[in-house]
Amino acid sequence: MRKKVATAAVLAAGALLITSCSTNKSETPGGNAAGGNQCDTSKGTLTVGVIAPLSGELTALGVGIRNSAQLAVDQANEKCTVKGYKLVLDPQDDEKNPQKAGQAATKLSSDPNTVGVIGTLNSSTSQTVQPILSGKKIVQISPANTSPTLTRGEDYKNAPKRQFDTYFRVCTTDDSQGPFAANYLVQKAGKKKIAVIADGKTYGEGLANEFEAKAKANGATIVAREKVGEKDTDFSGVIGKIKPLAPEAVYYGGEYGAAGPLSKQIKEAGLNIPLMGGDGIVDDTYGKLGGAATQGDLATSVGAPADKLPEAKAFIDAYNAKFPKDQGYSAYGSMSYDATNALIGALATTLANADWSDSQRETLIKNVQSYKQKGANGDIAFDQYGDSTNKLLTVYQVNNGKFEPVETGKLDS
Amino acid sequence: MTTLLQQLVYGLILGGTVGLIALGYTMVYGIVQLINFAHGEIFMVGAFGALATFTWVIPEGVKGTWYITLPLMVIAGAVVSMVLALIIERLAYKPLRNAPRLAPLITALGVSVALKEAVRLWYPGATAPLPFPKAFLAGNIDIGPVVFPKTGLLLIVVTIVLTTLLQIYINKSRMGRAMRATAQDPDVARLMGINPDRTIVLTFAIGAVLAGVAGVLYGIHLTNISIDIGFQNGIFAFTAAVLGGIGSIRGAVIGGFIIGLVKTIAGQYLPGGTQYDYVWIFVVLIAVLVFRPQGLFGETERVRA
Amino acid sequence: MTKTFLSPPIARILGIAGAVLAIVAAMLPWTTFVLNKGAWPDKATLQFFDAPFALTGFRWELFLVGIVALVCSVVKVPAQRRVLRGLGFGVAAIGLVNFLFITAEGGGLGAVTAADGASAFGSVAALVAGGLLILGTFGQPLEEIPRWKTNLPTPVEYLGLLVSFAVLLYVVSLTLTAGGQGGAANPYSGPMFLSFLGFGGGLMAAAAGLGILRWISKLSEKHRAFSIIVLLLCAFLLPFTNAGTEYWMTVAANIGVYAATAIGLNIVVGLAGLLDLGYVAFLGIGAFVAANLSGAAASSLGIHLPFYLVVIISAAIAGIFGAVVGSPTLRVRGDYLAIVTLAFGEIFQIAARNNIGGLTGGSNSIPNIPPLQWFDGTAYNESITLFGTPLPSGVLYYFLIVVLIAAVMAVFANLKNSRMGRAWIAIREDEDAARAMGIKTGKAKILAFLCGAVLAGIAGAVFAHKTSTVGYESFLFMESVTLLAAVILGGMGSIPGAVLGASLLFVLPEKLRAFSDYRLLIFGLALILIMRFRPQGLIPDRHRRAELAGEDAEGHTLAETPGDEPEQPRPQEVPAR
Amino acid sequence: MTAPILRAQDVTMIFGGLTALSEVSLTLDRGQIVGLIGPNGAGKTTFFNCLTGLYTPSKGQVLLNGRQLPSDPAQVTIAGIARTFQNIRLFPNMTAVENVMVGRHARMKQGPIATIFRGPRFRKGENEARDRAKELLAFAGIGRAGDELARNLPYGDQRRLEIARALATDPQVLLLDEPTAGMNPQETEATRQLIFKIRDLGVSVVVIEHDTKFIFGLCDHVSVLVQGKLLVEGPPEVVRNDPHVIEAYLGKPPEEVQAEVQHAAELLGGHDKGVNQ
Repeated sequence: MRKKVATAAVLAAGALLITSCSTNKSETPGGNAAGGNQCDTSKGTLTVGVIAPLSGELTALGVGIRNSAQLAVDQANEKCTVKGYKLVLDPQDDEKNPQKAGQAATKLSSDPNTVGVIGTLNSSTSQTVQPILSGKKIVQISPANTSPTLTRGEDYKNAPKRQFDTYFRVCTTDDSQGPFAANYLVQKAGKKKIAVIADGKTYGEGLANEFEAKAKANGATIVAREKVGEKDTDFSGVIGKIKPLAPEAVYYGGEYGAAGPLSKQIKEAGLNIPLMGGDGIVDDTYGKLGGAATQGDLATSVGAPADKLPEAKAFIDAYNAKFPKDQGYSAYGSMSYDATNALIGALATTLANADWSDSQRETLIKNVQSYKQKGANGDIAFDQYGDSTNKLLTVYQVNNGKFEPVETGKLDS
Repeated sequence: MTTLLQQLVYGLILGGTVGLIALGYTMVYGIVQLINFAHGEIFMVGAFGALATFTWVIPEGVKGTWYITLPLMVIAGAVVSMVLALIIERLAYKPLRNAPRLAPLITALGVSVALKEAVRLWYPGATAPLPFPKAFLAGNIDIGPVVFPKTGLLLIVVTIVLTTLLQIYINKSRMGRAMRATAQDPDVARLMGINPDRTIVLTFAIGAVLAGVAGVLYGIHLTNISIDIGFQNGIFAFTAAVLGGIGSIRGAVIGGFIIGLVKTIAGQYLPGGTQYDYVWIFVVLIAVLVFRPQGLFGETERVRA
Repeated sequence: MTKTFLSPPIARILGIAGAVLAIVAAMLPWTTFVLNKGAWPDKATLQFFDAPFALTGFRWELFLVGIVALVCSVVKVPAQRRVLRGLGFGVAAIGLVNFLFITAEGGGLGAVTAADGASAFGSVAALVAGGLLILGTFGQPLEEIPRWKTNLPTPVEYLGLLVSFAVLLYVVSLTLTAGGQGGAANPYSGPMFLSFLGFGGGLMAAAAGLGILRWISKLSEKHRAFSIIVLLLCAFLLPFTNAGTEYWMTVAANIGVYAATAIGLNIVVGLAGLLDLGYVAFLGIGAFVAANLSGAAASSLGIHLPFYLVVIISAAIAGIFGAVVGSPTLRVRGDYLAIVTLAFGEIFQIAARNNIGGLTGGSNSIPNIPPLQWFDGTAYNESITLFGTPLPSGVLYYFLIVVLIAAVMAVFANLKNSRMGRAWIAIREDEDAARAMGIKTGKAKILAFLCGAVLAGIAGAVFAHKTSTVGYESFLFMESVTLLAAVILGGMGSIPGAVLGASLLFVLPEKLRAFSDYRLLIFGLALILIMRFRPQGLIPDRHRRAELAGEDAEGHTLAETPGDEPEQPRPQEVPAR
Repeated sequence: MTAPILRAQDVTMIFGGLTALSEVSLTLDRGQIVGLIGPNGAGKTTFFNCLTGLYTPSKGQVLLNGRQLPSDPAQVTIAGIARTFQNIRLFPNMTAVENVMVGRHARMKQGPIATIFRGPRFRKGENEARDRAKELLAFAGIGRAGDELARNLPYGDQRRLEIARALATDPQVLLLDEPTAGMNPQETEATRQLIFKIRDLGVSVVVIEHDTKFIFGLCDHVSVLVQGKLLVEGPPEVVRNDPHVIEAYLGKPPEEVQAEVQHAAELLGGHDKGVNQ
């Protein structure tokens, strides 16, 4: 009996090793190291770090970030974007835990060849990562941090002040997306009684707060402000609570995993009102989870509509070709792709006529600051705080389970 | 008033699920004094098993025919849960039958973590919530302004029917008597010619079948499942089992309904609202354990010297 | 238990053959293709005759073990079969790790046997060699572990201890740096590290078989004060070794915080026998209190107190909560209590997430907590120069945490060997009997919770400054389970056990980041397997160790090393009811 | 005569309608050894539990030195009643010395703060406790076993250890629950001597025992409990010859038992197999 267990354990361990490594094999076909056209990589290898949750609940999002960064790095290697160097990706798991994120940042920053870090996913983890990387003058570009304080400080509305020279982000902040949604929902769609629900995480709460403030300013009534657990699947308690308040719309701060079922359960409870959310719900899974009930639901997302951009389509195709098995690129994949490309682009400029050394870090920071390219999410460039200058936002509406763009604009505040 | 009624309805539906899971806790604890942490995950795996059956086994043509789909899914969920529970019992718990109480409890924790992770890793797409087929019974029964989802009604009815059947089985059948005897005193039961191991296995199996059924019905009702449904509902169910009195079949289900009601009513009326509705369940749990550890229908624990 | 199904001469020959084969295996090629990602792989394929003395990495380790095994199987050494069995496990472990890894990496068994005209039987040979070595010990029953004299002249004993601890320091440093830092530049750090563990484990098992480990532990018990000072010194010397990089200092400091917390939990679980599934909440309470009193911009209180005051306040508040959480013990028994603590942990987490009273920052957490400052104003996260050696940043936190752990250990040891500690153990062993001895069990249990919470609160205060961000995400249920696992893995009630357990649970995921997706799964399985096969943990408590020594006489190996498969399930005693 | 040290008056214990004890009284004078016998299920252990605070009597009261007994076992021990258990309940993973030191718990005064800082007073207290524990082990005749784990001691030594541990609480009254169960004649005899020694220390002793011969050779006073009621009490020689006792206790006609008892008395050290209750 005991032997059997031991054997089973060994077999299981073996299976784990094999399954976990088999993906590597496709990248490095055993035997021949050559991969198509040969670039000059005589000057060595440079590392692009990724810090994202790669285990635990947020794995899907983290893996999307990692894979998209991997895609960008591989493409750069194929195209010999950075002359003389080979780029490698070094993904680190932060378990969505600030302490682990700090550890990962320390690890990456102690490697002299680390040129920059893509990440993190959660604003709370970024808070520990920022100072560590900044101390070593390592560029950090986040695909997903939405808290305005990361770039503009605690008092970001009245006295914005850049926090770290090394920190950039390609995603939008809560204080642009939330108000934009409020403008649309209250002024264009004419919903005056709105229930606001958030999932208690940094992203969702921040978004909901900004939305709520602007919606009120626009003259709408917030009939309820509720919170759901981030892992909930049953929202009947919340729905039962908002139903008698007869809202005309629900604004949800959070991600598609909860938003889809929420939308469906709202409609099933006899409340025929649209749900609106941020870019976190813009995912095809939303329609799958919510089914027909999502018809007419709204969402905002950053940049111009993705499928109208050739870059976005190229990204999606390349991603699906490269990672057919894995999860999709998820909410932040394209952002991560853009962020990585921004880093690599700036690096290429920096190293066009120079060799990598610590003294290049300052130049790299400057080059990231002045980077300007079209990416999968539209124009990628950074303002004086490190935020994305891409303030273009699009409202989407669900039609037959797919998000279709309704209107694109800028937040005029 | 409408609000209250509506919340009562929602509470009862949640309570049905919780009660069905709680039966497994109460029976297993009654017999082997083990808080089977993994039981919540067995519920979760049952739901995933049914979803897998629906996705890959049931042919496209009949997916819309509810009288074929539903029984198949329920059976699949129950079988998957049962097989899993038996494997766990055999490999993880049985060797620890005579160990100090902490050992199986920690093992149960390990099983729970491992199960959840295994599903996340190897069930395609399980890293995010997955849509679950409604299959049939869409829509509500409207009682004035109060809506009663048909799937919710089904959940409640099934819970009550299964509980009644279980109660009869345990009170009337030979194996049922064996279970009660083993719960009282395994050594004496052995002397009476009862095989405690067989009885324990049967207990695990019945608990798992009920959890599996609960998983399927839960999925059908909410039309989405995720790997996280196990832990939370598991805790709720354990609370229900304790509230009803460990070992009491009737108590577990009534406890389940009470838990469901506490959550929805507290979310509606108590300070903190839905943000703190879980807290109230935990408060009930602590209060029951502290002030009435034998629960509503349990026997007073005898002091042994 | 020990089977002797081989005749002694045959067994002896098998052993020698195994040792020789291990040496040969080290020199054989290991893969049929060139792995192309780093320094190690091309050496893995190295033909011995191309570069005869360039054995490096795991092959060097294998070679060493092989030589030792050969010497031990030819020369008459004490407890020969025990030593050889330990070494055999080491050889097999190195072989297995690389066998699996190369097979997976190369996409099939061809990678480790013969393919494309190349042959590479290194790992297979190592596996066989390990098997032969182990098999060779079944000729005669295992010897008793030799007992070495412990009444040598004091200076000699001191010297012995000094050397032992110096070796320990070296081993820790080697273990931390084994396989390199990993990451993109070195994707093989995982298997390299595991190979090293196999190597180290094999040698440790051999040392245990020789009775050296027991001798050291006896001596260190005899010269307790001296040992403690030397150990502390060793801990302070760690930054001066190869492990003295910023990264490892950060990791070591993080481990330290959890180790200190685990020791606190050990009071509750290990001594008093009360299962606490929400223990991380106390760490959280300590951390949130410290964050709010640190003058961080995001804290709503905006008070800045000196650190020593903060520590005291954190400890006090955590202690109060500990007493509150513990108070149901007055009425609730055993496993029900575990559920109560779980419920408290969840309540804490929900409250923290909802930014209760504006004290926790909610989902935004409390960021930018200023680092601690040394008396001259040096921030703890700056790098410093000590004795002319530049030390990496974070080293001051490491020193602080070494002091913290030493203090916490001292508190734990003092509590354990006192009226209070005996009362707790008595309650764990038999609560009714304890009560009949005049122990007010309710009060004692609450005191256990209080003491544990105080220690966690102190650790939490350090945690807040060290991490600089405190948010509810750091204090979830899984963290409590991890802490509990650290205590159990190390050995309930054992002080070095809690440190070892915390170290393993935090070093292994660091080292094996390549498998991070499987972290929790392996963790869950590990919990099950530990409970099944080694419920007393890796370093059992003194009492339990004595109990093991009894079994040793019957011929079971004392599996001191994590790399070893425990010999047989040890039935846990049934506490008398 | 001084006032009795322990006095149980009309103790009645009812469990959910079932009367386990009905108006049982018992008086224990200082320096006396009282025996309690009765067939299985007669309520001996229940009565013991009432004397140790584990149960609170439904009716009646127990007085120690004229004062009402507290209802918490720990408080009872502190008040001066120590006990052993029918089936040995040592702390198996503690050494013999530590087991006895646990018994000193209530007589030591060391707070957590003193414990953590280990001042000289703490050390003094600790050393005293250790010395006292060794003394008691020697007293109980197991002085050598000090550093052995309790679980590894031979059966008889475990019984003695339990007695030593109980003595460590400095009791005025010692309650022994079947102290010779499962012992061989030599051990039984040694236990008898030990109990005499304890009595000589000034500790009053109550013994529950199956082995009637042991009881009659030990006690100053014997009470017989049958079906929760006190059947007879008095000096051993009186009780021994009481026909009711013989019939009720052994369920046999008096003459037959009488013969048996006498036969047993002749065989010095014949012993009861220690049937568990």
